[in-house]
Parts: sequence; C-alpha cells; structure tokens
Amino acid sequence: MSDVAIVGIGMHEFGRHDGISGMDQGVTAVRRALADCGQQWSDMEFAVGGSMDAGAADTMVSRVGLTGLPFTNVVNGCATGGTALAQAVNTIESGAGDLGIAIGFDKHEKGAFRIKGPRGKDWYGGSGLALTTQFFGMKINRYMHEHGITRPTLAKVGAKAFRNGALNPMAWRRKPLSEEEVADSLMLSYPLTQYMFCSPGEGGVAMILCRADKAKQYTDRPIYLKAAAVRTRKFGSFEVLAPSIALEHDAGPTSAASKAAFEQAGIGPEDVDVAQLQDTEAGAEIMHMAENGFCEHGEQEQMLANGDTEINGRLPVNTDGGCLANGEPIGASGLRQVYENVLQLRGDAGERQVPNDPKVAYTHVYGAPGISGVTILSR
Amino acid sequence: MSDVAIVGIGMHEFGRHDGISGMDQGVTAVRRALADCGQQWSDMEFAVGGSMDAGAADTMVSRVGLTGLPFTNVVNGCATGGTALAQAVNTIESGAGDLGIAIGFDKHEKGAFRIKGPRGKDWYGGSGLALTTQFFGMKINRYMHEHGITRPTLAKVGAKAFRNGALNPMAWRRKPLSEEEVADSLMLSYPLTQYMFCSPGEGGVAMILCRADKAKQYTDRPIYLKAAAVRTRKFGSFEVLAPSIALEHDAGPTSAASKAAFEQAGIGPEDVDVAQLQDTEAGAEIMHMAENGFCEHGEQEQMLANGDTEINGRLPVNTDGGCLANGEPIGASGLRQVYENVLQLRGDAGERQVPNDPKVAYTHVYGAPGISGVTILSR
Amino acid sequence: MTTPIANPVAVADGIFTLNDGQPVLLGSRCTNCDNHMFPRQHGCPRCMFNEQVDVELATRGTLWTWTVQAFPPKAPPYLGPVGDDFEPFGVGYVELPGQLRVEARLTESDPEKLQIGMEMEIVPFVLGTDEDGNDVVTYAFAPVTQNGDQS
Amino acid sequence: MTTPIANPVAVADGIFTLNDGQPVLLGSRCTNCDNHMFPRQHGCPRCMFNEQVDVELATRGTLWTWTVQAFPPKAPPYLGPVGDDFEPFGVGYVELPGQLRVEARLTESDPEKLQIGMEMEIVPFVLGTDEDGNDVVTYAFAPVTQNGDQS
Ligand SMILES: [Zn+2]
Ligand SMILES: [Zn+2]
Repeated sequence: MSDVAIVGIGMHEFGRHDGISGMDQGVTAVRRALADCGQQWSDMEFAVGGSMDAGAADTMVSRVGLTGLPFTNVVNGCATGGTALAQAVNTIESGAGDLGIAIGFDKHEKGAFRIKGPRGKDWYGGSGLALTTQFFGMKINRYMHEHGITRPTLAKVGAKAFRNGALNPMAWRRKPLSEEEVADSLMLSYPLTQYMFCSPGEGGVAMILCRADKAKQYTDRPIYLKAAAVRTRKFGSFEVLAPSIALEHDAGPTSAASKAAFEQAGIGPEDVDVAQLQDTEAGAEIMHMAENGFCEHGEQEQMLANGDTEINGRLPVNTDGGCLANGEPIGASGLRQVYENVLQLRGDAGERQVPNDPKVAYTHVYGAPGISGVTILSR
Repeated sequence: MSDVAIVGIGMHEFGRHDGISGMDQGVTAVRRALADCGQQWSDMEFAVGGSMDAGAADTMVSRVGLTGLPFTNVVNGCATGGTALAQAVNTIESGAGDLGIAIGFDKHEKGAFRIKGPRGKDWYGGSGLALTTQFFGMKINRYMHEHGITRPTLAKVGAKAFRNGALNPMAWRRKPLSEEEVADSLMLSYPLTQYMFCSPGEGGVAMILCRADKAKQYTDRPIYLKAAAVRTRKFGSFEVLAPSIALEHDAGPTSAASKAAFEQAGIGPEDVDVAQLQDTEAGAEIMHMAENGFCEHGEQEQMLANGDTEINGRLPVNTDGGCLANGEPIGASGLRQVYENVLQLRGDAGERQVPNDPKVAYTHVYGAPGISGVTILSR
Repeated sequence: MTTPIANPVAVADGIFTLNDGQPVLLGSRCTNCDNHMFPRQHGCPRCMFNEQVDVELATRGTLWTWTVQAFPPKAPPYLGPVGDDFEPFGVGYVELPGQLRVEARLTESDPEKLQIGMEMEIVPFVLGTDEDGNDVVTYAFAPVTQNGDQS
Repeated sequence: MTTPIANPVAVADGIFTLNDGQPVLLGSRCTNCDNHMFPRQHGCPRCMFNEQVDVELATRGTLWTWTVQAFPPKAPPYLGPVGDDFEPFGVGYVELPGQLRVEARLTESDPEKLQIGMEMEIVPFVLGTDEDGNDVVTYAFAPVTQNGDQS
C-alpha cells in the first residue's frame, strides 16, 4: 500500500474547444486543482505531466510560474495518465518530494486516431490494414465467439455511457442515446458501430498529491492512493497494429497490472465500490471487466442484463460516461478516471453519485502498444 | 545521498549510421549493458527510456523481450537522459523495483536543430529569429562582455574536445583540430564558428541500476549514484527561443540543479575529480564551468590557459570529447556523460583515462526550454 | 480460380514473393525457441535470442477472428480505391498451424459468410494500378470452398 | 532617415502596430507585479497573477547582447531572401528601460560596428514582397547616430 494521498483535483471540460489550445486546458486544470486545496504553484515541489499532441507539458511553466521545480514529461500513449501518476507516487515515496502535481492534457483533430503507430509501414497501411478500429472489432469479435457475448450487450454498454455522460457537466456528449440508437448507428468495424467508439477529443486534468501523513494539512477530505501499477504486454498478448500474433496466449497487460495493484492494496475485486475501466469502445469495457478481475469471462452478458454496472448497481462502471461520452484526449484520459473516483469517494459526484457511501474506487487505463495502468483509491 | 548503484553500462557508437535506426542503436546499447553485468532483459523490473525523434522507447520491448515490465517513456529535450536517470533513482528508492534500466537513443537528420520549439510562431521564424544558434551566440557574447572571456578561449574549448574525441573509439569526430582550425572555420553565429557547435547525431546508451546494497551481486565494480537532481528555469533565466526576456536576472536551472546535487551528495565542487558538462557549443562549456560551481565567473579564461580542464589537468572536463566530438542524439546525450564517468571511475577509459585514480565524477546536461540535470557518481 | 494478373508489382519488397502468381509470406523462425515472426525480424521477443532463419509461411489456415472495414482508410497510405469507389472489405487473422496468426485482407466482406474457424487460403489481391500501369498486388485470404478451391 | 514604405503589410497581427510608419511593439503588463511581457500574454510567469493590461513598449533602448546570423535560415518559415540573395544580418536583445529586453533583427550586421550598451531605436524592416506586391514588414532595431537619428 502506498503512502500517498490526493488532496486537490482540477479538470478542464472535455469536448471540442475551438480557439483553446490543449496547453490552455492543462493550465486551467492546474489552476483548478491548486484552488481545490488552497495551494500555489510555488508550493509544488515537482511535476509530472504528459500530452501526446498538445506540446511538451513542461513548457507550461511559462504560464503557471517559473519556480524552477523538476518537471518530468512522460508519454505512454493512452496510458500516459497512469504513468504520470505512478511516477508521482514513486517521487513521493522515494522522498524526492512531499507535495507535487500530476498533469495530463491533449487536443486531437477529428479522425486523429484513424491511422498511427510505429508499425504503420507503407505496405501495411497501403494494403488497408493498420487501422486501430479494425483491431478493436477483431478483438471483441473473437471474444464474443469464445465467451458467448452477444451484440445487444455491446449496445447496452454504449447506452449506459451516454446516460451517465448526460449527468456529468464536464462530459463532451451529454445526450442520452437508446440501445437501439447505439446499435443502429453506422457500422464502422463489425461488430462495432459509430456510437460504440470513443472519439479523439480535448481536455485537461490535474491532481495534487502528497505524503499521506501530511494530507490533512491540505484538505479535510484526502483520498488515499492504495495502489498504482503499470504493466506492459508480455509475449502472446493480442495488441493493436500487429501484422502477426503468436499462437501462444498471454492474458495481457491489464490482468498483470490489475493483479499487481490488488496485491499492493491488499484487497480484492470484491472490495471495490466503483470502477472506471478503459472503454475505447464498448467491447473494451466488457473485456476489461473480466481482465480486471471483476467477473469471469462470459459473465458480463448477464451482469449487463441485470444492470449490475449501472450507477445504482452492484459494481458501477464508468460513472462519468467513460471515454465514450467524454472522448479521449490521450494525455488526460487516465487522470479523468482518477478525478471521477475522487469525486465519488468524496461524495461530490452530484446527480451521478454512487449510493451507499463508496469507500474503494478502481481505475484502469489501457493504451498502445500494450500498456495498462491501474490505481486503487480509498477514503 | 542516494542508495542506488550503476552496475552495467552499454553504448552504441555515436555518429551517423545509415540504415541503422535509432531504435536499433538503443537495442544494441541495452544488449551491451545487460552483457556488462551478466543480466537478462527478463531480470529487469522496470525501464525508463527516452528518444526525441526515433520513436517511443517502450516499443523496443518487441525486440528485447515482452516481459511485461513497467516501461516509462520520458521526453525532456536535451535533458531527457538526466530525467530518465532521476526517475529510475526514484523508482528504486521508492521500493517499486530493485533492478532496472535507463535507456536513451536518438537519430536526427542533418540540420535537425536549426529551427524548432513551441514558440517558433510564423512571425518569429518569418522575421529570421527562432534559430537556436542565435541564442547561443548571444548568450556567450554577453557573458564574454561581462566576464572578460576572449575569443581564443572559445577555440581552446573546441580544440580540446576534438583532441579528446580522437582518443575515444565511440566518438563520432575523431580527428584532432588545432585552435586555429576551430577559430578559422566558418562563422555561423558570432562569435561561434562551425567547429564550436555540436551537430545533431545518432547513438544510444543504456545503464542498469539497482539498490546500492545489492550491487555486489551484479558486479565487483559498482559505481554509486550519490545525487541525481533536475531543475527547470525560474523567472528571469535567459533561455532559448524567447522573443523577450525579463530585466530581472536568475542564475538559471544549471546553478539550481548543481546546488541541489551537491547538497544531496554532501560534498562540494572541490571534491570532483572529473566532470562532463553540457557543451552544445564551446561557450556553453565555459559558462557551465561557473554555473556548476567549479570556478567564479571569468576565471575560465585563466583555467583554459593553464590546461586545467585537460585530461591530465586539475579538473578534466568532457574527457570523451563532449557533444562537440560526439554529436548530440538528444535522448542519448545525457546518458553518454554518465557512461563516460562510469568508465573513468572504473579506470576503464583507456587512452583518455584521467590519472590519479578518480573517485568522484560529475555530469551536467542542459536542454530547452530551460532544464538541467546533474548527477554525481562515486566509487 | 484466380484470374492471372498481367503485370503484378508487389506492394513492398520482403513481405511476400509471388510463386506462380500465388503469394507466399516471408517470415522468420527463431533457431532457439522456434517462435515464428512476420514480417521478418531480427531478435526474438519470446526468448530474446538473436539468431533467426528465413522461412516461408503456410498458405492455408483457419480464420481466427475477423471484422469488416466499412469506411475508406485514409489515402495515403491506403493504395486501394476510396471515395465513391470504396467497397467495404474483410480483415482478419488467419491461424497458420504451428506457425502464427497473420493479419490479412479477406476476399469476403459479408458478415453472414464469415465464420471463425473456417478454412482459408492465401491469394494475390490487386489494390490498384501504379503510374506505369502495373497492378499493385498485396496478399489476402479467401475462404476455401467445399471442393478445395478458394471461392 | 527611413525611406517610407509604400504598401506595408505587417508580418503578423498583434505583434506591433505601425504608427506613422514606425513600429510600436505590443506587450502586456501584469497589474499585480508590473512584469512586462512580449508578445502579449495572459498569465504572469513572475507572480502567476492572471490580470494583465495591454501596453505599447518603448521604441528606444540599449543593445544588451547581439550576434550575426551568417547562414540563411530555413525558408519557410523565414520570409526573407535565401540562397544567393542572402546577406548576413544582426540579431540582438535590446533593453527597454523599466520594461524588458526584446529580441529583434538589427539593421547593422558588422561585428565591428555593434557594441553592447549602444543606443538603439526601432525601425520598420522589409522582409520581402507578398504575392499581391505588398512589402512584408517586421520590426528591427537600428543604432542611433550621434545627432539622435538612427543611422
Ligand atoms: Zn526465440
Ligand atoms: Zn505578475
């Protein structure tokens, strides 16, 4: 278990914001996080930050204050937020700093996720492969075949996301969509339709962390980081943009990061009251429920039918609308999940507050080329 | 003082290597570092790596082994290597891992440093500003005016670099040049000539670090990291690509990182036996001698005249030829300095070995937009 | 039966050869652990051993998973028809027994006709025409019909 | 004396205005700590205060440091002449008393004639001609001669 607490959080609204740079959104998130715990930028002893497409995070010091602090830029694809948080925890636990800030922001053009990745060689993209959407379609298609998940369950995940997003004033897409609307939207990559995919977006999140034993100096409602684990893929893991994969099967970096985090925290999946799981598309949320240990493979079909992952269900999942309703500004997305969990544990989640006073919250972020980050928070 | 040791080092030759990717060079450095201490990639509990232009460092796992380890990509301009090392130290000191690897590699096109930076706006570059070389010329011109440094001293720094580079089998430029040849080469940005500037280049460096109390398991010649500090610029610091600067003066991130490192190590500049100082151009080495505490401003003129910074001098500086003779693959450059110091402290530096059994070694790396990293090593 | 392609030009070198008009994928096999890789690669991600030999991959296998690419990929890099000429196409991983699973275009794009586990065979596939009028060819997999031919 | 420029077009908006043909740089001043910034910026790096007002910067100052750009900058972004038409040009920071030091082209490019501390004045500088035949103008600083005019 870690000895680190989150004492301040700040977010810039997710969505599309013409004329507001990604850096602007990061700066706003930083100012809001500082205000949340009554601190100044000059109080920060270190910073860790990341953005994929919106400039080197450390250049923001010319906007928020040239105080000389060590500022580490991290870039780990969609898992950038998880990496930033893990490095911030290491920095505090090593004694290199007692109070610091983790920052993520981004701004992507429409369609920015269509083709990318180091293996997007000419022949590969030239042949009509190399689209990340294809990977997601193929991964969930195989998973549905193996574990008896049906297409209406994908639509249920999408409808839940937009229903929750409608309750979240910081979300991008705030219009509820029915299961039919999700299922009947444009088919992009069988079996996944348009509203089952998240879009590249914009936004920023910052959070202020400190040594757990000092947390009460900064807030009367500290949230403790019981675990922060990052793992990369092992041999045999099925990942995006792979011209070939091995016959050998590995459970993937999500299972590994989840096991490591539960071990660090000394608790199990049954102790979790609310979870934010990477939902790049609807199928990902389903697979990640099992990969993170919250059910057996195949049980998701019944859980969704029962409403178990609704805000008032047994295990609320993606209570803020997830990537589907918030879009995915890569550098900010992982920290958005942690932000939502802090709100839920504080009891500040408003209309989407999980009932019964949640005590333990879980986040999982996943990104190319096969990296997962998990955090476990508690009051 | 840190509780971390360097037990293995590996380097891919610096220079220009047609047909060999930057990632290839990073992989070679990793293999050599593992061989240096008899370890396998699967023994690594974590990795921290960075490259500016040669791809996300973590994608190398498909080449060196899909073992699932947490792999953090850091990108902090020229200070990337310093940041990677500092994060590796934090990771070990926090207890998150006992044995890990720091990796830096890069590959830049010819002329890659000409124009860059987030402030390279249309009007700024359009007007003929926005060249990093201009900044270096203007900074040293002011410094020479204030502190009585003359142009022949710049040439002495250049000649020393190529003389040392000629003794280094891993260096790019291995032909000695006289002070006259350096002084009389093409004037690029007054008072700096062509051979007073480093060039964008290629190369890779990796080093394996562990808890100090376990170091003897891996090598009988561990080198201890007594300090690793990173600092960013404060208000009033004179930095590259600034359309304006404040009247107020700050001593800059190098002084701050140096002070912090000496404090961590519990020693002073007088205890250092060999130093590698950022020499993006000849003037930088001169200014950094004072900014790192090795002399007063202005004393460099006499020190260079005395030969104090030669390999057999009182304080050998840039014994491997520095950036001037090695070129600057951004992600690898800071770790090259540490690599050289490990060789010097082991007594393995061959023809360029500093005499009298050096015990304490110092590195300083500096990069845009105003970030410095310092390490202090000892046997 | 496949119609012969008049002037085939491979989409890239080192990915496959055309053997009597039939593509054969070029892979690597690790001499230490037998792990197969495609495209050819130096260094084995399974055992980290550094010695690999060139192998030709199997031309038949079974469909491991699939999807249908329903919108035009960005061109470039895509070399096939886009805009109004675009037609949805299948994409899948075909398991080559004892070797690996290879990603490929499929000649079939109807979800009703694609089934995980079905038998597949490699065929040449014309993406478009280059400026010299040659057919630019990549590899694809086609379902094998009951009499053993690809459909 | 400067020759008047027939059809001046500023290299960008929001950087300077032309006042009777004379450039005036557009800066910001922090209302909390008086820190001056150029170009205009929201948010003060000195005191982190968020309220700034627009100010026009001084048109005279002293040369704080300088260099000579001896090789052609990459074009684009550079808008001036390159190749055989390139001429080395001076670049420096001019200290505007009580405000800040601003980076600028210098009209003088001879190292023998540039001295730290010398008096400088802002002048318009024509980089080139745009496609409509207008002169693209940026700001530069010129040494002030003994009688008070710029040379
Ligand atoms: Zn192998
Ligand atoms: Zn201010």
